[in-house]
Amino acid sequence: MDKKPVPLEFEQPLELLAQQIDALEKQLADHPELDRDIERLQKQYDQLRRSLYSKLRAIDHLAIARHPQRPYTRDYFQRWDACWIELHGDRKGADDPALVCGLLHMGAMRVVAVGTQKGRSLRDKQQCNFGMPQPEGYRKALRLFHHAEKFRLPVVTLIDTPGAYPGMTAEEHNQAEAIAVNLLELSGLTVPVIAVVTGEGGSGGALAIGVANRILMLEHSVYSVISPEGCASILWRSADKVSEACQAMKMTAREIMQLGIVDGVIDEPLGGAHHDYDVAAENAKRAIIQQLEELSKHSAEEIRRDRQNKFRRIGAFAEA
Amino acid sequence: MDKKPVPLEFEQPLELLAQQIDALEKQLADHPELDRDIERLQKQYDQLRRSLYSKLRAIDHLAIARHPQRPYTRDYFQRWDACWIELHGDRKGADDPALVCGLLHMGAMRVVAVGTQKGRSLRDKQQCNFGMPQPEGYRKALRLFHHAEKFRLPVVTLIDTPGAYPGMTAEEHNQAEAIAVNLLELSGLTVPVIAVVTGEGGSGGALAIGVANRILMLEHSVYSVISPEGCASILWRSADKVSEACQAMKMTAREIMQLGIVDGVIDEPLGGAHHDYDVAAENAKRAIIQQLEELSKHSAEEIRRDRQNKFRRIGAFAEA
Amino acid sequence: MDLKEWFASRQKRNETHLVKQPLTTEEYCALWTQCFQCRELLYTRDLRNNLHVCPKCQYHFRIGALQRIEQLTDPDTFEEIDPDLVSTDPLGFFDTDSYPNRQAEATRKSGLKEAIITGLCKIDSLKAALGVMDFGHFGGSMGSVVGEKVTRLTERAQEKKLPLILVSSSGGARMQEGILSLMQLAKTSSALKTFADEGLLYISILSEPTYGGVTASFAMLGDIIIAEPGARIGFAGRRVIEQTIKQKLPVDFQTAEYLMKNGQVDLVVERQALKETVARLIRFHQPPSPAPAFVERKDRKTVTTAKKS
Amino acid sequence: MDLKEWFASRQKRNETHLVKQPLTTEEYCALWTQCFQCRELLYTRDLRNNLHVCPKCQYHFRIGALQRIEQLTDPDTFEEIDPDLVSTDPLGFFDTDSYPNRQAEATRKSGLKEAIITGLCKIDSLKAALGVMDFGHFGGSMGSVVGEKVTRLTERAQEKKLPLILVSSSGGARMQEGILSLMQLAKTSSALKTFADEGLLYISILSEPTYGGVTASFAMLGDIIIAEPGARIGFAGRRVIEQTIKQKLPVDFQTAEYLMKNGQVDLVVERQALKETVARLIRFHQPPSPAPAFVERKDRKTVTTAKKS
Ligand SMILES: [Zn+2]
Ligand SMILES: [Zn+2]
Repeated sequence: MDKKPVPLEFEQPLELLAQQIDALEKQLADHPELDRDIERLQKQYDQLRRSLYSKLRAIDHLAIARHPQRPYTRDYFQRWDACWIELHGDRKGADDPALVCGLLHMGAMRVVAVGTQKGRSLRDKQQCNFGMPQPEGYRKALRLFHHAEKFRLPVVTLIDTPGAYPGMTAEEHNQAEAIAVNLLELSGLTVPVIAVVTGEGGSGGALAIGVANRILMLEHSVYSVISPEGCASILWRSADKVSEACQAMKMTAREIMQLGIVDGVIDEPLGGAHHDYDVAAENAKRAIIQQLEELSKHSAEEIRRDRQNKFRRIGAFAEA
Repeated sequence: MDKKPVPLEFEQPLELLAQQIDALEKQLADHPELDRDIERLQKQYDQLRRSLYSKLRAIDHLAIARHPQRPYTRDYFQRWDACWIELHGDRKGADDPALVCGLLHMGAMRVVAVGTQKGRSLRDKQQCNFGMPQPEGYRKALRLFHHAEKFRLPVVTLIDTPGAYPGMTAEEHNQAEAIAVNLLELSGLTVPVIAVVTGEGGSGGALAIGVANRILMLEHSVYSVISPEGCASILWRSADKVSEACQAMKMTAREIMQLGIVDGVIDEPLGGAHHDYDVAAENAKRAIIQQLEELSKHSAEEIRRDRQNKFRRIGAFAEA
Repeated sequence: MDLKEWFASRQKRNETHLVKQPLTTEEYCALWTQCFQCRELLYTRDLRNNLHVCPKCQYHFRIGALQRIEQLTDPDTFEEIDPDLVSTDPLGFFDTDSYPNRQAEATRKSGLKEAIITGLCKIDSLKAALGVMDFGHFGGSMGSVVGEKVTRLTERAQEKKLPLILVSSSGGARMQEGILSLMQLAKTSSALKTFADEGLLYISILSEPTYGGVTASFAMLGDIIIAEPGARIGFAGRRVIEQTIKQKLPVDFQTAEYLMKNGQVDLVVERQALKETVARLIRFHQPPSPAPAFVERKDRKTVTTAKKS
Repeated sequence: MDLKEWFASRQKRNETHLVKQPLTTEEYCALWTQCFQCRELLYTRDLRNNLHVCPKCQYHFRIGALQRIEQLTDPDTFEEIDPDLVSTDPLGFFDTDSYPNRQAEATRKSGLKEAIITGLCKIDSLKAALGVMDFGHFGGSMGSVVGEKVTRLTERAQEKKLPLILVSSSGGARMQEGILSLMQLAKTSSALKTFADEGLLYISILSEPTYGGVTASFAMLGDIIIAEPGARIGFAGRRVIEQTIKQKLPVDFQTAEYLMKNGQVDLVVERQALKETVARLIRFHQPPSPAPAFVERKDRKTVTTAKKS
């Protein structure tokens, strides 16, 4: 991360304080007496910063999860294994840049890594469909899942997508089937699967690489059945109810952990992962390796049953 | 077959005799004495007919195999099981009419049936690409092969294709991979596979549904590594050497049987299958059922090894 | 109401049709139905006797789970399982109204407790496990209960070695249960994986409309996939797609026939032929006895599994 | 000629380059090579030292099997297997000349007995089974011998649990062996199926040009598929396709980069990085010891297979 983090809307008060401090510091040379004020403001700043991030609303988490400077899949892969090997293509006519697949080392382990990629530059974003995979992307991932099964390699997936691409050819190439088959095949793998929601976990398009033995979420990442915008427009019939939708759907890492679906929340640098890619990558790596080491004690059949039981248990209902 | 068989070039002498006989028969009423001539000609006709078909050249077999009235895959399926169930699509964006797949009964047995379809009407022919499947067609067949494996159903394939379609999108969708994967997967099936060359067996596009425990060929069908036209233009650099190419490649049923690749030759009605669809279908059915009954005595693993051994043995070489 | 009550009330409705006297508006509406497609005014009873398919234009009217069950199963053979499974309100979800209120409202409208009815039945004398979704209840949305009922039905079918038939009709996942609804996609697909590994048959029937999370899970995982004529089936909704690609879609986009052309379904079957087709498919996939030698391996497999459980 | 002879003769060629005296035309041509792509005149020895890649434009010159083996393997580690397998003339094939004569001619030109060399070797100290095709011999066409050698190599690799690397370069099946050539597609693919079931690694490397029956069998079946930059790879040839669709194809059609864009290859790797990439891939796929518990099942499988053989 070369550029300084761009402040989000809810971070404005913090930004103002920072500017005041800068201003005073410029005059410090001529007016040494200012340094007590600066000290005072600095304290205020630190307090405000801590308090601000300690009581974020769901929509604030969403803003951080969608921050344009948010680290993406390639940023993590690169930091985990500088000479990771990317593998391309579904072998049947397409190589979807929105779904990055490769072989990489994580500490002492070798894993098959799969993740959605939003794209940084505009051209990049367009190629990646802003992180919305095509059916061909999910089929490339499926090919790698089978590769992992064949060579007894654990699978690590990184989830950061608004959802599967809703396009005409995507439908014609059976987006629904591509997702469904991945759900089915992932549930049958006998090697460990770890899924990490690094940004947005958007609906079926996220779950298609998310049927894992352990699901982790970054502190400010979100995971939901439908985009808050979609939810607001359908249930509230109004676009400006997004904040309400975020809250109602319980989409933040902590809430989803409480619902018993997520197995761990990964700390982010204060203010969000975009403040320090290396720390974010390191935290994620440590959490993943820990889970993998735990799972590596189990037999192939236990690994599979563990994953199937995990999802078998999910659901809230009563027998009236 | 409603229409009367259209005579082929090499059948012209026969056709002429037939016309003479017709002419005489018209005058028979007024000139009863003609009936001895008619009898004589009829004898000649029968002799010529037998001798003609007893010493056909390779290119004559090719002509019969390509006869526009030749029965196609759907004609056989229809006659084997009037209420066979056609299954469509590769589930991923296409349903190739050039490769027909379905579930049907053959006598007491239930089989998964797959075959290339040339198409009868012009519109039909164009939709079927004149019997040249797209990669999507081979992938539909593959889906059905896996269906057969799952439900322990034998596979019966009918081969009548000039070859896989050589088109731009066919290449982009990886025609080569579609064929190669079918070769691989067919060789791994643990249910019996019977392949019947009913017309043209054209190169890899034919083999892609031809890796079988038993390979049968109709009497006048042909099977070759490249089309005679292609062979002539490459090796003789001349389009009018097709006959030589046919002869040199040893592509007729009997020749290929002698090479030890084909397990049986199925009789056709005199003059070719297009003279009587029902007889052709019945002969093929009997031959297939016989092979299936023989194979059904073997275990799953034996079936698979039998097929792999069959191909493992094919090849002519010396250890100099 | 349960099946018996429903058949009873249906009987009553029929009788009222027979009464000869001036009709109230309700009675008139109950008596006549206009075809959405050809606009023909149809005598409701004829329509029902024609399986809710317009005799004029073959338009397939959307039907409820109970009608579907009546159409597909042999009389009095359907035994419902898990009839009392009901949603709770895990998120305490409130938009312009609370989730519990919306559930009550849905039940008032549909007369059903949830968007799917599951059970065991006979189809042309063949035992089968059958689940039928009802778009009339909460838009056929899949929440925890639909996911759980589909999963339990799949497990029951596996345990009894029965073919599984699921008739889908859904707008997608149920937002009011948030992430729990999404996870039902994985839960049902995972159950179907174990089911498939046993070599058992699953026929998926797609009816108007089938979208979102249901299409992206069990609906697209059938060994055989059948769609009803004209049914609209897809992952994303037409409007969302048009907004995304900023262009109009063909009129027949996402129709059963369109999917067929694009290789996404095995068969498009008219309602009149549906039961017979399903029966033929089940029969075709039932192993004969004695099975040929190459089936032996699978038998062994099945036995060991039986031991396990 | 065998490998030793070849290395010897290669040594001699180098020496002649060092002789300082007026050159004959042959010597001149041996000394200088013009790049097909950028037309640059290159000093042949520099070109060879650069693995036959143009230093100016990175054009990858077609190389023979022996050069490829020298480039990919550790010095003196390549042990050829089945060096004496030669074609017979099963069809008594005669076009404008007899097949045996054409074979003799091909051998005169290439100095090889057949279009592929197979053997065991070490790549960056890692044991591997390596097969390399040579387009210079009979257009790299696959007849019975190529099929048999690929199959035997695959079986050897399986028996020794070694990774398999095949470098393809072929115009397709060998017409002069008719249907026997076609059947080699099935034979090699069938061997690869058994190999794959053992969980062993197969890396397929596609070099200029790879077409027809070779692409439609083992070349496209790699766990990992690598193509060399600019290599043309396909099933049908460009001319055939243009005649069929009656339109011109894009210039980069069927190039490695084009295939990459269409998801048909995993990697496009420059020759300078090829050996290292292959070594890294082999190393990555080698199970560590002790293996984690979930690998155990595979071990058991392997053991039982070992018992079988
Ligand atoms: Zn109508
Ligand atoms: Zn150059």
